[in-house]
This record gives sequence, C-alpha cells and structure tokens, in this order.
Amino acid sequence: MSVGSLELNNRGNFMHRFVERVGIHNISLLVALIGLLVIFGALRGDVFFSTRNLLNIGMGVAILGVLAISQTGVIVSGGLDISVGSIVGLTTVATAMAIQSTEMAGMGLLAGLVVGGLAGLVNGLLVTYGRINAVIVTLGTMAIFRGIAFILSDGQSISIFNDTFRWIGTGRMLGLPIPIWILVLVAIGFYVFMHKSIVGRNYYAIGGNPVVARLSGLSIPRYRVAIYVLSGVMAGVGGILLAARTGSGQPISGSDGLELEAITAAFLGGCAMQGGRGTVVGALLGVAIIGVLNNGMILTAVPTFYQMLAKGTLLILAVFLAEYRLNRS
Amino acid sequence: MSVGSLELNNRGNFMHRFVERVGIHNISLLVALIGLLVIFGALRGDVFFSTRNLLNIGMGVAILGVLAISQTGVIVSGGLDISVGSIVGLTTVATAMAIQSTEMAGMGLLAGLVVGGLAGLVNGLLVTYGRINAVIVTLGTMAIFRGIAFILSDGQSISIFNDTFRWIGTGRMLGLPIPIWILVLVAIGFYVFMHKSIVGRNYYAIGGNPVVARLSGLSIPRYRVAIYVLSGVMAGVGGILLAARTGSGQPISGSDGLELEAITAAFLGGCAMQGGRGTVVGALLGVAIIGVLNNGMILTAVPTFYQMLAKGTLLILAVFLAEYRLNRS
Amino acid sequence: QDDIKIGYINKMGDHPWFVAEVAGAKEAAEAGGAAFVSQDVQFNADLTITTLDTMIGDGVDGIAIVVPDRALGPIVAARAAEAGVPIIAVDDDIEDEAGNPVPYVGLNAFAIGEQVGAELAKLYQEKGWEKGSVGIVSIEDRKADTCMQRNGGAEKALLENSDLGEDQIIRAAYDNTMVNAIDVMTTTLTANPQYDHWIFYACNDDGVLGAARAMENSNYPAENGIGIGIDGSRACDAFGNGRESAFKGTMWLNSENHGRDAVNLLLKKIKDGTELPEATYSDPEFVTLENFGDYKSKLCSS
Amino acid sequence: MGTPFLRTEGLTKHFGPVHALSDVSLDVREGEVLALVGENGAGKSTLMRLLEGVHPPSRGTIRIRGESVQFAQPRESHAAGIRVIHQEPEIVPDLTVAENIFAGDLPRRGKYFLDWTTLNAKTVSLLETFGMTGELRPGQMCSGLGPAQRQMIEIMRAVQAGGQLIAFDEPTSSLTDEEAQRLFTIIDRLRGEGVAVIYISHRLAEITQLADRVAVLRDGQLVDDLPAEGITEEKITRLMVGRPLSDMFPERSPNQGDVVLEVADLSTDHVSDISFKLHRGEVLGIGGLIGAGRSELAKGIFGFHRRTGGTVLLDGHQLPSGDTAAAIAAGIGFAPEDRKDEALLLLQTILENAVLCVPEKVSTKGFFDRRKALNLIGKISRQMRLKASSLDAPITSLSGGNQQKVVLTRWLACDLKVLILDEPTRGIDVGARSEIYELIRTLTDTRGLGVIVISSEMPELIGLSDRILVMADGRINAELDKNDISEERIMAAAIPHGARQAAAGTEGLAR
Ligand SMILES: Nc1ncnc2c1ncn2[C@@H]1O[C@H](COP(=O)(O)OP(=O)(O)OP(=O)(O)O)[C@@H](O)[C@H]1O
Ligand SMILES: Nc1ncnc2c1ncn2[C@@H]1O[C@H](COP(=O)(O)OP(=O)(O)OP(=O)(O)O)[C@@H](O)[C@H]1O
Ligand SMILES: O[C@@H]1[C@@H](O)[C@@H](O)CO[C@H]1O
Ligand SMILES: [Mg+2]
Ligand SMILES: [Mg+2]
Repeated sequence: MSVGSLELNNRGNFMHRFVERVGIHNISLLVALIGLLVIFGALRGDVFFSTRNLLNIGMGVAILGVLAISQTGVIVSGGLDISVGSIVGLTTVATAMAIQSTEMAGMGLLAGLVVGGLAGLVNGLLVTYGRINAVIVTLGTMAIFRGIAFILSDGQSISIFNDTFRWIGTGRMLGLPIPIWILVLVAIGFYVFMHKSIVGRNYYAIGGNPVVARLSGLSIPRYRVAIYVLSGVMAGVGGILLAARTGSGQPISGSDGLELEAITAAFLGGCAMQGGRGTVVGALLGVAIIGVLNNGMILTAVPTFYQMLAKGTLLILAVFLAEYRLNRS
Repeated sequence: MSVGSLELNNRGNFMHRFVERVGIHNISLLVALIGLLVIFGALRGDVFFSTRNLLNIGMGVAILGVLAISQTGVIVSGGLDISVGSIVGLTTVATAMAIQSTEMAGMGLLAGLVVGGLAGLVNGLLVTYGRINAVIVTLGTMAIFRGIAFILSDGQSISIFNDTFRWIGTGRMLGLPIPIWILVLVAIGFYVFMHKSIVGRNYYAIGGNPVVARLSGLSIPRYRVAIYVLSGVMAGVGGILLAARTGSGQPISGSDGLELEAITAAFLGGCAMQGGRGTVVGALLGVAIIGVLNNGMILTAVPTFYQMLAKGTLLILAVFLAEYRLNRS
Repeated sequence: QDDIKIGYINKMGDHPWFVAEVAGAKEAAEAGGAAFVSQDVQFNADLTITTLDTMIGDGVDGIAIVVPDRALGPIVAARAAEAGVPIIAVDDDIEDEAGNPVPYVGLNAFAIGEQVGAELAKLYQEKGWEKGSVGIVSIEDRKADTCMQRNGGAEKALLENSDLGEDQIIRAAYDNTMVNAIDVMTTTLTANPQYDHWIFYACNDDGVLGAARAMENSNYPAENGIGIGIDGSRACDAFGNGRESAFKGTMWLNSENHGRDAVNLLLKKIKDGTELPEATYSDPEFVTLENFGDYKSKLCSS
Repeated sequence: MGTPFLRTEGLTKHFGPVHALSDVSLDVREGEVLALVGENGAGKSTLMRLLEGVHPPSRGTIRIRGESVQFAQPRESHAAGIRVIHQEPEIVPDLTVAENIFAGDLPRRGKYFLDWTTLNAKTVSLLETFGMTGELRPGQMCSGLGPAQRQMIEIMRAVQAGGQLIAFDEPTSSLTDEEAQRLFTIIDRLRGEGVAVIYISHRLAEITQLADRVAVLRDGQLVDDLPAEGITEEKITRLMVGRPLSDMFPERSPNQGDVVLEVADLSTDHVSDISFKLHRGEVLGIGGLIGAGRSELAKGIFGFHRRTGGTVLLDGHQLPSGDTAAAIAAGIGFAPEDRKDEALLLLQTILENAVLCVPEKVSTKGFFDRRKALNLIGKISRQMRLKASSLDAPITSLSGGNQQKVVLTRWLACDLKVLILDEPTRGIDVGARSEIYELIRTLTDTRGLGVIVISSEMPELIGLSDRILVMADGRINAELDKNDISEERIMAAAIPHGARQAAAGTEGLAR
C-alpha cells in the first residue's frame, strides 16, 4: 500500500471526491438549510419562494454576509475581530459626513473604505506588534471606534440625500439588487483568495500552528496585519451598504451586535475557535441559514418571545445535525 | 544548567518565588490597577479613597465578579459560556415568581439556584453529548433562555416586596454590603476549588490538553457537564443578587450584555482562548480594573462618548503593559 | 377587501413598554377582524428595512412602525408609498423625504418631559429645601434621542418653575437599565457630598427607580429625594408595598393605547378610506403613591 | 507456563480502506520484555492504541490473564494494569512538571484536595531515579520544554502509575544514549519486578540489548515471533524489511567546496559565542546531551530566535536576525525535531504540509497549481518510500515515521544552499533510514549543499558526518575532524563542565 495505492486513490470515485471537495460540514449545513426551506415553504408556500421574497432574504443578509466572510478569514488566521460592528457604525458616519460635505457619492465610498481600513490597521498593529490577545484588542477598539463615531456625529444621525449613493442600497442591475451583487462579488473574491491563492492558503497554516508557519518561513506579522486591514475594509463595505440602505450615518443603530451575528455565522459555517479551519462556502451557508430563519419567522408570524426560542433551538439543531453526520462518516 | 546553578535556583530569592507564585500576569494587572488608582486618586482624591466609594466600587462589580470567576472556570476547562447573561435574567424571573407565590425568601434563593443549575445542565449536556461547539450551544441557549424568561414573565417586571430577600441586595454585615460578602465567598470558594482541589486541577489538564486528560483516565464528559452546571448556578447567584438589588425579576434589565463583560474580565485576567490557562485572582483583578474604571469615570465626570474611548484605551493599555512586562522577563 | 393584515414593527420588543403596546395592537387587529404580524427589530436600522420589505412582500395592508432611528423616516415613507401601503409612526415621529410628517400616534417626548419638570418643581417648592442643598441629576441615555428630548423638557420646566440653576445639574450617563442607574446614582451621590437633597429625572421609570434605590441603599431618607419617572413600567415595583421612597411619581402612558389607536386608525383607513390624522397624542396620567390604588390592577402583572 | 498476562487473538483494525492491523495473535508474559519491530506504518502504534482502549478493534479479542476484555476508554485499560508510553509525547503546557507526571493520579490530602507536598516529594524521587534532577524541577511549568524532556515526562507518567504491563512506543526516539541507558536500567528493574514490557524501537541495537523476545510486524501482520537469544541486528532487519540491507551509511565524499555558511560569535538567549564554518558538500554533525542547546543553535541560525550577538553569513551575505522568511529566501532550510508542535499542520493534508516552503514551485501567477504540486511531491515521497493512502489524506492518518518523512519531503522540495536537520530520522525505520542517508549524500555530492545534522544517535552522527561539533551548556565544547571522530571523544566533550565533577555521583544513581 505504498506508492501504488497512492495513485489509485487519487482517482477515487466521483461521489467521494465531491464530498471531500465541498466538505462534509458544508453538506450538512446544506441539508439543514434545505430542511428550513421545506418547513417555511410548507407553511407559507404562497410567498416564501416568490422571487421577491428570495431577494428580500438576500438583501437582509447582504451586510452580514460580507462581515461573516471576512470574519472567517480572520478566524482562520487564528484571530478574532469583535470590533467589526463598531467599524461599520463608524464608517456609516464617515461616509455620511464625506457626502454631506462634498456632495459626491464617490467621496462617500472612499471615506468608508479608507476609514474601515485604518480602523483595521489599528487592530492589526495592536494584535501583532503590541502582542495583545486579539479578543482584548478588538473588545477595546470596539469601544474606541464607537466612541469616535459618537463624538464625530455627536450621537445624532446624519442624513444622506445623494441619490447616486442611495442607489447602492436601493438600485438593481440585471434584476438583482446592488447589495446582493456586492455580496456575490465579495464571496467570489474571498473564495478565490482563501482557497486558490497561495497567500490565502497560508492563512490556514498560520492559524493552524503559528510556530510551524514561522519555521516554514512565513512572515506572520505581515499576514496578521493584512487580515485585520482586510477585515476593516470589509466592515467599511458593510458600512457603505448600511448607510446607503438607511440613508443615514449613525453610530449604533444597525451596526450594534453585528459582530456577534457575523461570528455566529462564521462558527456555524465551520470555523474553529483556535484557528486554521473554516471556509467561505461554510460562512455563506451559515449566513443563508440565519437569513432564512429571520425571514421565515416574520412570514409565519412567530411571536417575538417564541422567535428567540425558535432561533436558538434551530441554531443548535443545525450544528448538531452537521456534527452528527460528520461523526458518523 | 548544571547541578550547581540548579540548587541555587531552587532556593531562589524571595522575590522570584513570589512572582512565580502569583504569576507575572497578575502582577502586571496589579500594576495596571495601581496605575488607575493613582490617576483617579489624584483627580478625585477627596472622595475616591473614601470607604464609601470603595464599597460603591465593590457593589458595582459584585455580580460581574461572580460571573467572571465562574467564566474563568469554564474557559480554563476549554469551553465558553455565552448564555450566562440570559441565565441571570431567567433566574431573576424564577426567583421573583417563587417569592411572589410563596412569600418566602428561601424559596426565591432555591428557585434561582435550581433554575440556574438546570440551565447550566442543558448547556453541559449539549456541549458534551451533543458534541456541539460551545460557542454555538451557548449562543443558542442564550436566545432560548431569554425567550423562556420572557414567556414566563410575559415581558413584564415582577415585583419583589419580601424584605428578607431584598436585604441580600441592600443589607450589610460587619459593615460590608452582602453582595460584596457573596463575591468574597465565591472568590475564596473558587480559589480553593481551582487551585487546591484535585478536581479543579484536572480542569487545567482537560482544557490544556484533552488528549493527556483522556489518556490519564479523566472522565472528560462528566467534568464538562459539571463546569457548565457550576456556571449556571453561579449565574443563578448573579440573578439573585440582581433581583435583590432591583427589587424585581425582569428578563432583560441589567442582564443583557453581562456575558460579554464577564468574558472580557476573564480574558483580561489572563485566560487563553484555547483553554488551560487562567486564574481566579486574575479574574478578580480584571473585574477590579473594570470597576475602578467605571467608577472613576463617573467621579471625574468624563462625558459619555469619551468614556467609551477611555475604557477601550485603558483596557488595551492594561493588557499591553501586562504582556510587555511578561515578555521582557 | 376580505383578508386584512396589519404589520407592526417595533424597536425594542422585549421592553415592557412595547410588550404592552404590541398586545394592545394585536387586540385591536383581532377585534377588527384583521390578521396581525409583529416584529421586534432590536434597535437595528438595517433589520427594520428588511422587515419592512418582508412584510410588504407578504402583502400586509397597513403598517405601524416604531423606528429605531428617526433618520430612517424618508426611506420608510418611500418604501410604503411605493407599495401603496398606508403607514403610521408610533412613539417616535418621522418625516418623509420632503419633510412632511408621517401620521403619528404617541407621546410628545419634549412635552412629557416638561410635565415631569413642572411636577418636580412643585414638589421642590412644597419641601421648602434651601436652594444650595439641592443636587439635580439628569440621568441620561445619550444614545437615544427620544430620551434626550424628555430630559430636555424636564430640565427646561424644572429650571423655569423654580429658583434652581443649571449649575446644580449633574449629568449622569446610564445605559437604560435599572441596575446601571443604581450604580451610576450611587457613585454620583458619593461624588457630591455637598448636597443633602436630590432631584432627578430620566428617560423612563428604570432610570428614576434605580436612582431612588441608590438613595435608599446609601441611607438617604426617602423625604430627601424627589424623582419622577416616565412610562409607568416600574410603578408597581415602586408603590406596590405602600412605602414611601424618593420615587414620587410617574407619568404613566398607557402604551397599550398607542398600539390600539394606531391599528384602529389603520383599519379605518383600509376599510373606509378615512385619512390618517397627522398626530394623535396620548396624555399621561400622573401616578403617585396616593393614587396608586386606582391604577394597581392595570399596572401590576398578576 | 500458565496464562500470559496479555494475549491478543486475531486482533484487526481497519481505518476505512486501510488495514492497519490484520489478525495479530500475540502473548506477553509477566517479567519479560517483548520487542515489537516493523517498518514505518507496520501497525505497531495501532496495536498499542487498541491495547490502551484509544480505538476499539475492528475484530479480535484481547485477554488479560485469560479473561476477555473490552476497553472503551483508556481509563478502563489502566484499571486493568496497562500503561502506554506514547510515541508522540503529550503534555499540558500550563501545568507543572509534577502535575503532568501525576496527571489523573494526583496525590490527595483528605478526599478532595491536592497534596502538593507529597506531589513534589514523589516527583523529586522520581526525577532522581531517572537522573533528571538537573533537567527538570517539580514546580517548573511545562510550556517551553523540548521533545526530550517531554518524552521523559511521558515515560515517568506511565512508570509511576505502576502498571502490570507497560508498553514503550519508541521511548528513545529523542533521547541521547545517556538517557536511554538510564531508561534501560529502569526497564530491567521493572522486568525484575514481574512487569510485562512491550518495547517498540527502530534502534535495533537497543532491541538486542534489552529484549527477551522479538515480534515482527509487516503491513499489519505478525510475520514472526521468536526468542531474542542470539538474534542479530541483521536478522531483525531482514525480517522487517523482507530483504537484506546493504551498508547503512553511504561513502563520505572526498570533495568539499568552499565555505557556504559562516557563523561567528553567535549568541541567543539559550546559546553563547558559537563560531563555525560549513562547506559546500559537507555534512556537519552536532552532538551533545539533552538541553545542550543544539536545537536552540539551529533556531538561532535560522532566525527563529532573535540573536543577541554575532553574525551569520550565507555565501558572504549577512542574514538578518529573527527573520525566518529571509533565511529561506537566502537558501537555508531547517527541519525541526518536534513534529507535532513545530513541523506539522495537523489540520491539513499530506500535500498541504509538504508544499509549505515551495509556494513558487506549486503555483502559477500566485495561485495554487495542484498538478505541479502532485508532480513535485509525488516524486520525492516515492523516493522516501512514504506509506500513505493518498497525498490528500490528513497528515494525522500517517504513522509517526511517515509523518517524519513528510517533514523531510517539505525541505527536500526546496532549492537550498544549506539544510539544517534536527534529529532527521527520529522514528524512522531502518529501511527508510538508509534511503534518507542516501538522499542527504545526494544533496551534498550532486547539489553541493552544506548539511548540518543534529542527532542524538551516536552511530548516525558518526556514520554520516564529515566533521562533528559537540555542544554542552549552550557552547561548542569540541570540534572533531574526520580522523578524530570516536564515541569516547564525543561523550567526553558532551558532559558540561560544571557536572564533570559530579559525574561519578550521577552514574551511581543510574546504577
Ligand atoms: N487514524 C488513522 N486513520 C487512517 N489511517 C491510520 C490512522 N492511524 C494509523 N493509520 C494507518 O495505519 C497504519 C499503521 O500505522 P501505525 O501508526 O500503527 O504504524 P507504526 O508501526 O507505529 O509506524 P511508525 O514506526 O512509523 O510509528 C499506517 O498505514 C497508518 O497510515
Ligand atoms: N522555549 C524555551 N523557553 C525557555 N527555555 C528553553 C526553551 N526552549 C529550550 N529551552 C532551554 O534551552 C536549553 C537548550 O535546549 P535545546 O532544545 O536546544 O537542547 P538540545 O541540545 O537540542 O537537546 P534536545 O533537543 O535533545 O532536547 C535547554 O536548557 C532548554 O530547557
Ligand atoms: O425606551 C423608551 C421606553 O422606556 C419607553 O419610555 C417608551 O419610549 C422608549 O423610547
Ligand atoms: Mg508508531
Ligand atoms: Mg533538540
């Protein structure tokens, strides 16, 4: 069974290779997702599968999706970014202020991305060169970025009347709302980056075991800083989307707690606390499950308190099924 | 490392052994804490060091302290309990309902502890036998327990008029408020448990390297379940304190977000994400830093938005100093 | 139209205030023979829009909404107009893109604050405290603008109706929970030993009752403090045992009525085409220890 | 002769399609040492895992004193008197040495409390028995311990528990001869006390010295079980590999080139004032005892540890301190000895582990190119006789020795000028070993590399090196040229100055 069988197995059978390719965890999430679709389809088949409703689901998770995907990158690299919610809030304020003063949509985009990137840079430098635990750093900057957003805006929301900018939140292209386009682009970009590019694959090594990575010649500090900057920029994208959808920049509403949802989706998608594990597809499936749950519970008119119960139960159930199948195989 | 130098080291000098005993991280936290005391003492020396103010600080962190300590236990064991805030809310409701129907303070205590323990049992069983990631389980039960609390109370606050019970929140013994007594007892209890008892030491092994733990014949499932039950019971203690202080049971007021603060304090106190590391003294110091910060900023009348900024900065700074000194030694 | 469906979106569905409000709305919908969906959006602006879209997609015939952020007004109004669904704002008023107010049911935040301030001033005169012995605490949730309006109203009326000065006001930040109010007030008391008497107000009962509890815990006699709350959600906790405390009263607004009124107005519009009135304000009732007996059945659960 | 302590009947284990163990029937008696030998991946560790209850067998029976048993948990096998020293030592980093040794077995004060005094006392006496008092303190934290020290902890953990059957799975793979000899004394004593011992090792000299009986596994099957009386290394090799091996060590090459690596006055936190030169085509061996600082020196040169002084010149260009990326870019490779913590990505596949250092060879325009990777790694792993079901299999599914081959593959795939190998044949069987020595010689002779080999195995060090540096206490104690190399000289130089006077005493302890 030495070298001969080595080649034999590489050919493998199709089903086996499919499972190996997509990952058993993702397949289980898919099963869980399909389960939810079946349930809500049965209860509210009249509207649930309408194009409009499906687009609503997509719109509802566009921002979360962007954040969950970039959070997956951070977690894979062995870190965590709790400050993304705050960065989203801060970038909505920065974007709104930029548009208010220049009346140019482009400046709003620029402000959002740059401020997001800078915030990420702060995180990255503190984690890497300050050698501080990522949880502490980003808990700290979560408060700092939020404080800055409040100070800049004086706690008031700043309205955005620029129609070009607002189009990002409300417009469509080829029938698909812009936020969904953006989510799709981010997902494809990250998929290629994390799974196909050499740099992206190195993040799995760094998160899996930083000592091994260093002894293999990877420059960990540079990688670490970069992933936090990327996370910040993606939070900036989230902030731009939020500002465009709500037509205002506001330090807290809509961004508070986003980090927890993004982290939830990432874990649901198969990330491991200690790093080195997680996929873009998994994150997307996690986000899809959350989106379908939220939408389905409104459509089936589940009362508020029972929603909490149902959400919690379904979250656990989804992962349970996923892990159960994983263990059996 | 010859034999001669070894004996020298074994005798060691007093300072060296002290550092090894208390832990370099804790010493750094102590330094950070003293730094804060000096700052606030300088700014508001008139009241800051008054017995009354020091007791205020203690009262302000009593509940958080209990939760941070038990969270430390969970994290050391390699887990995480995000549901504690919800359990606190749920147990305030259970306690208030028990007192309302029996008019007996004792029944309130019992209800709080038992409901807390049961909630913890659910977490423990799901994590252990459901083989689900602790983050997902406790994120899920966070929603579930909150939902149950709301359903039980119908979202309304339930008044507690029983004076015996209220005494827990407002009374004193030997000049010290009861909540502070409780914190002290919990701290001593956990200290002895985590650092002196066999079972407690085994938690470090389980969290630090589950393979060793398993090969050493420890029954990991039983340990896992037990630590979540303990965490639930401690959340029950928190709930009792909260109900006694506010004179009511209410699913959310004051319990929302407590988990994040407790986790922050635990990490500040030196816990490591992957488990196996963390001390009761560290958690207490972490809590003390948070308490002094909160108090000092009110005394020095820092405006709200700047408080966020200052808190975030000081949190990062405290850990930075701690780690910096650790690396240098 | 046969199957009428009403959607109700609120910003903080787990607060007793909104729990009661939604209950009132649901009752009214059922009484009017309409189906009812409600959704809690937990102060999330993005979720608010998603929920709005989902409800419109679901074919609701009218929407009542408590927005988490008043800047959402233009978007919300435009979405509803585009879908041809009548909309009514509850508790927090909003305007459309052109600056026209959206029909509104609820309280006038600033005016209620003024009523609180006036009552505080009255009680202060009755006490006959010496001016210099009085500290005023404005317990503020600066993140909520409706709260800041209430505090603003209270401050204005208190200062106008008494000899107290702005320099006596201490601004204490709380996070809208009762425990936090206790801690913040406790520290404020310690930080200002120069005052023996205290007047305080906040966004709601949680803030004021918390402050009153802090005075008790710090051994101030009940007659040394005057606090008046808003919303009545803690009246039962405060007065239920018949004891006097620094919590002297609360401006009770029956949020159930807000929900009921909003839905009834929507139903009339949907069924008969009656225009939605621009503003429907509800008047608070001032509940104190003396008159609590009259309200007990409405204010206390079980 | 009565019932043996342990008897396995038809023991079989499959991992999916992999037959790790087929139909193994074996006896182990009290007071005997059974040596278990076999190539990498033959199934030795798998057999241990079945005995300890880590995995359930697919088929077959285990009998203890004739009674059929089934272990669902290591706890249950422990209760039955079985202890295993694992091939990969496991420790809890944030517990003390004492707590690690007594994990699961902590002495109690009363019913619930840990008795620190007894714990430390027991640990001290154990350390004395094993001659480790100079290496470890009971209260020392275990994070930062090297593989050898961890291995000793693993050994002490199993021995202190006092089982009736103790199985050693390659206990000496990271020990020097000195420690190994001390271990043998202890195994002798255990045998005398009537303990049944299973001993697994690829160092065949140890087998002939220690064993009463030798069992040979090949491809999961028991191919022979014979008394050790009169057995030779050659015979064992033939049984294991199925063919005789030619001379283990290749010829030394006569032609050395100019200096490729020059280390001058190098100091780090762990080593001081190191100076030496390495030539093209040369194999430079580094010897010394555990903790002598050999691994630390390698890490200092490679840039994993920051230098506190001195310079490292590669082809005349100075290498920056603390920058491993620069070192690799300049042409230095370093294969660490600690597989689990320093060499392997345990969550990833064989292929992913193997290509880690050669991104440019397995990519097109920055993107991973699977075909290139399979070509490159396939070739080298065949040369190394890697035993794996597929290159896409998880690295953790490999046997210990095969994992080590993947570590070497990673570095052989690189184009380097200097390669530093820290215990390169740790856990590798005799057959593959000669291939690896051959490969090292190919590197030096045909590609002109300078190779540094750190090894605790005297024969390997002597057989492979053109020149040997001996370290003690973080310094170079001696430099031995081709003609000066001998076991005695290496040993003499390896003992630290401070301990020389006390040497007599230490020897007394080891008996
Ligand atoms: N968990 C596993 N999953 C799949 N295959 C496995 C697993 N564990 C072991 N194997 C396979 O079983 C076979 C026997 O492995 P084992 O570890 O017992 O070998 P070994 O004799 O101890 O070798 P070495 O001398 O290299 O340590 C190998 O082919 C190995 O790849
Ligand atoms: N991370 C570390 N922190 C503190 N001390 C360390 C660390 N790593 C190694 N040491 C110490 O440095 C010294 C040199 O260890 P090193 O591992 O280099 O020895 P070695 O000669 O390679 O021996 P072996 O590898 O056989 O154990 C030892 O005393 C060891 O305890
Ligand atoms: O938060 C307040 C609540 O307490 C109640 O007073 C109604 O208005 C909301 O804004
Ligand atoms: Mg093995
Ligand atoms: Mg070494």
